Amino acid sequence: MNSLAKLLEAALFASPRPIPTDELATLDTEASPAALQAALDELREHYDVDGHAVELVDAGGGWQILTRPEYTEAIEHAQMAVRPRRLSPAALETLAIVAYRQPISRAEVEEIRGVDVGSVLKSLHERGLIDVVGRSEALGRPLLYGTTDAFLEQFALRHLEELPRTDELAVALRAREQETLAEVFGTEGPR
Amino acid sequence: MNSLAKLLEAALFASPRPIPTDELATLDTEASPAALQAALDELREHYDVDGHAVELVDAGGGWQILTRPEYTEAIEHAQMAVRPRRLSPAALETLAIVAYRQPISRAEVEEIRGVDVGSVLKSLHERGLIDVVGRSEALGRPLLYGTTDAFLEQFALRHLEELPRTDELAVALRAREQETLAEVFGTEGPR
Amino acid sequence: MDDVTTGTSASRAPGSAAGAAVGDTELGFSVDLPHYSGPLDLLLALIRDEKVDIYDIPVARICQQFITRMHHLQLNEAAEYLEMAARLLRIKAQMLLPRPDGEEAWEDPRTELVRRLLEYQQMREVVDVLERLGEDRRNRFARTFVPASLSPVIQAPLSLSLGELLAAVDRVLRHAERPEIHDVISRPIDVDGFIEVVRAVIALRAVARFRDVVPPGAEPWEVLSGLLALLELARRGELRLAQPRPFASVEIRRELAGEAA
Repeated sequence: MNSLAKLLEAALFASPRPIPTDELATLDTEASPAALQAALDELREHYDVDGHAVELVDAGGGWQILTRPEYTEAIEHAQMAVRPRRLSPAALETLAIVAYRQPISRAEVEEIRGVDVGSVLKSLHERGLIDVVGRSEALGRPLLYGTTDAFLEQFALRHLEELPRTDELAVALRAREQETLAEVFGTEGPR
Repeated sequence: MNSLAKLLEAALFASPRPIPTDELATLDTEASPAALQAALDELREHYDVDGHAVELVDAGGGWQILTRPEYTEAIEHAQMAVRPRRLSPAALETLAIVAYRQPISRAEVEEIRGVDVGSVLKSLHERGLIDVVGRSEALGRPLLYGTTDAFLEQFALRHLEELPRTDELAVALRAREQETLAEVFGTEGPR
Repeated sequence: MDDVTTGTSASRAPGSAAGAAVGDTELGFSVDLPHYSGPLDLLLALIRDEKVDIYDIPVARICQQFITRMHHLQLNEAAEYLEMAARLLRIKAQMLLPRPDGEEAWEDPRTELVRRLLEYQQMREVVDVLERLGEDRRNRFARTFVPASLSPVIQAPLSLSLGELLAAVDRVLRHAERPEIHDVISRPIDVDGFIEVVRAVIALRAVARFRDVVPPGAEPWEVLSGLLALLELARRGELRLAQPRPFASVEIRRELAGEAA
């Protein structure tokens, strides 16, 4: 591949969005439109002829490198076979608070946990366990989080009410009392 | 490229994070570990020999396709992607201590650095480089911090053992620290 | 600690000779002076610059340099640097004490400091490694654009049981902080008591100052009581308060008329 084609490959790979042709031109201001088009063609042909699993596509408002559709199924399938991951204690605690106090803002979770929970909320969100369910009327109108259907699915629950003893726990969390779960659950114990 | 190499390319292209070898293995459960390694080698060589702007890197807890450094400036200049900001010396010092002494409390980090580290820990946590991994049994049950997978990725480390062992450093170690290190890198292994 | 605070803040006072001198050198220095990430960093830099043995630090010299550089960098306000300066001064004093004769174990007062410096130095080596690795990785981009519908990502399923979730609830409940409740102890200000103090002071001195009435480091209720006592006595005509110029300390004088009355 020529050097402009390589530069295009790097930029298209690194960009978080498709890049229109006129923006690609800013990568090398000395390259003519014809040279740019030739480099794009070279890159596309390279992926096609050389048998890569990716292809160069002009769609979605610009150029992007995409995985070819025939690999989608294999990747999806692999997802099922991957060794299950456990959540970290920090993520579990945050998830528990969101589950029992939803809708809840990040600041409220932080008040209970005593630490920043930004990255934890982000990863729970990426995992599809929580989602933004609205905005608070409080100052700054912070986002409110709640659990998702995937969360229920994870615990084989039909609806949130099936979470054990929601009210007592919610009250306990709200009051931030240092009661142990045993006291809250009494004889009904969770396990 | 053989079909396994292509499948690996598709999966690696689709992932924003490094993929560990054992997860790649689930893409084709019939492929032997040797075949998987051969396919990874083929893919890496293909990128190197064929003059691609990307390369296959084994770092950050798994395999990842990354752009080569020579294109970074042009891409950033054209505002198609932004490099993460450099960490401050204070943040790096704190991170180094957490990496070697994890799990470690804020007070213990402050003891070594000789300064308050509250805000530094907070920003490292926000950047996802450290996380709360538990609580100490010490007075006040302080939070304990450890490094995350994102830490490994940001420093292109396969695992924590790739950091120089403290007895390899120019400054000699105290016996007690070696014990701590043994605990960190002991049977439990780094995260 | 107190000595250091007073010493440094005095030399920074605007207009004072020492302050001016420091200010001048700052202009020449500030460009080249590196930024230190803490007192240990500064101390280590001094040891390197002065080419002294870390195991045999000339404490008096290093201490002097430390304080001087604190001034140049205007670090006087930073508690961490002050604490280190105080520590160095204490070690310096301990080094001056006569050592016990003979073979008896003499604990070098520098031992703990040396230990901390070595530990810190070691960590700085790791920082260099991290910096190099991080810079290399920073210059490579990973793929960030992953359209979910077209390119599924391998993501491990979760291993998560209800028991784990409830155990997490348990931890949250046990560790959630109790609401902080402060006991407020009312401490009535004692104007009458301070009136007696003021009377005793001005009986002894022709001219007194506020600090003669309220000692430095007094608690707020004492400062308030002292101030109110002075105002009350001035109102009663027992004393006169005067301030020769703005911001000068207030002079307290017996009111001769009041005395006569």
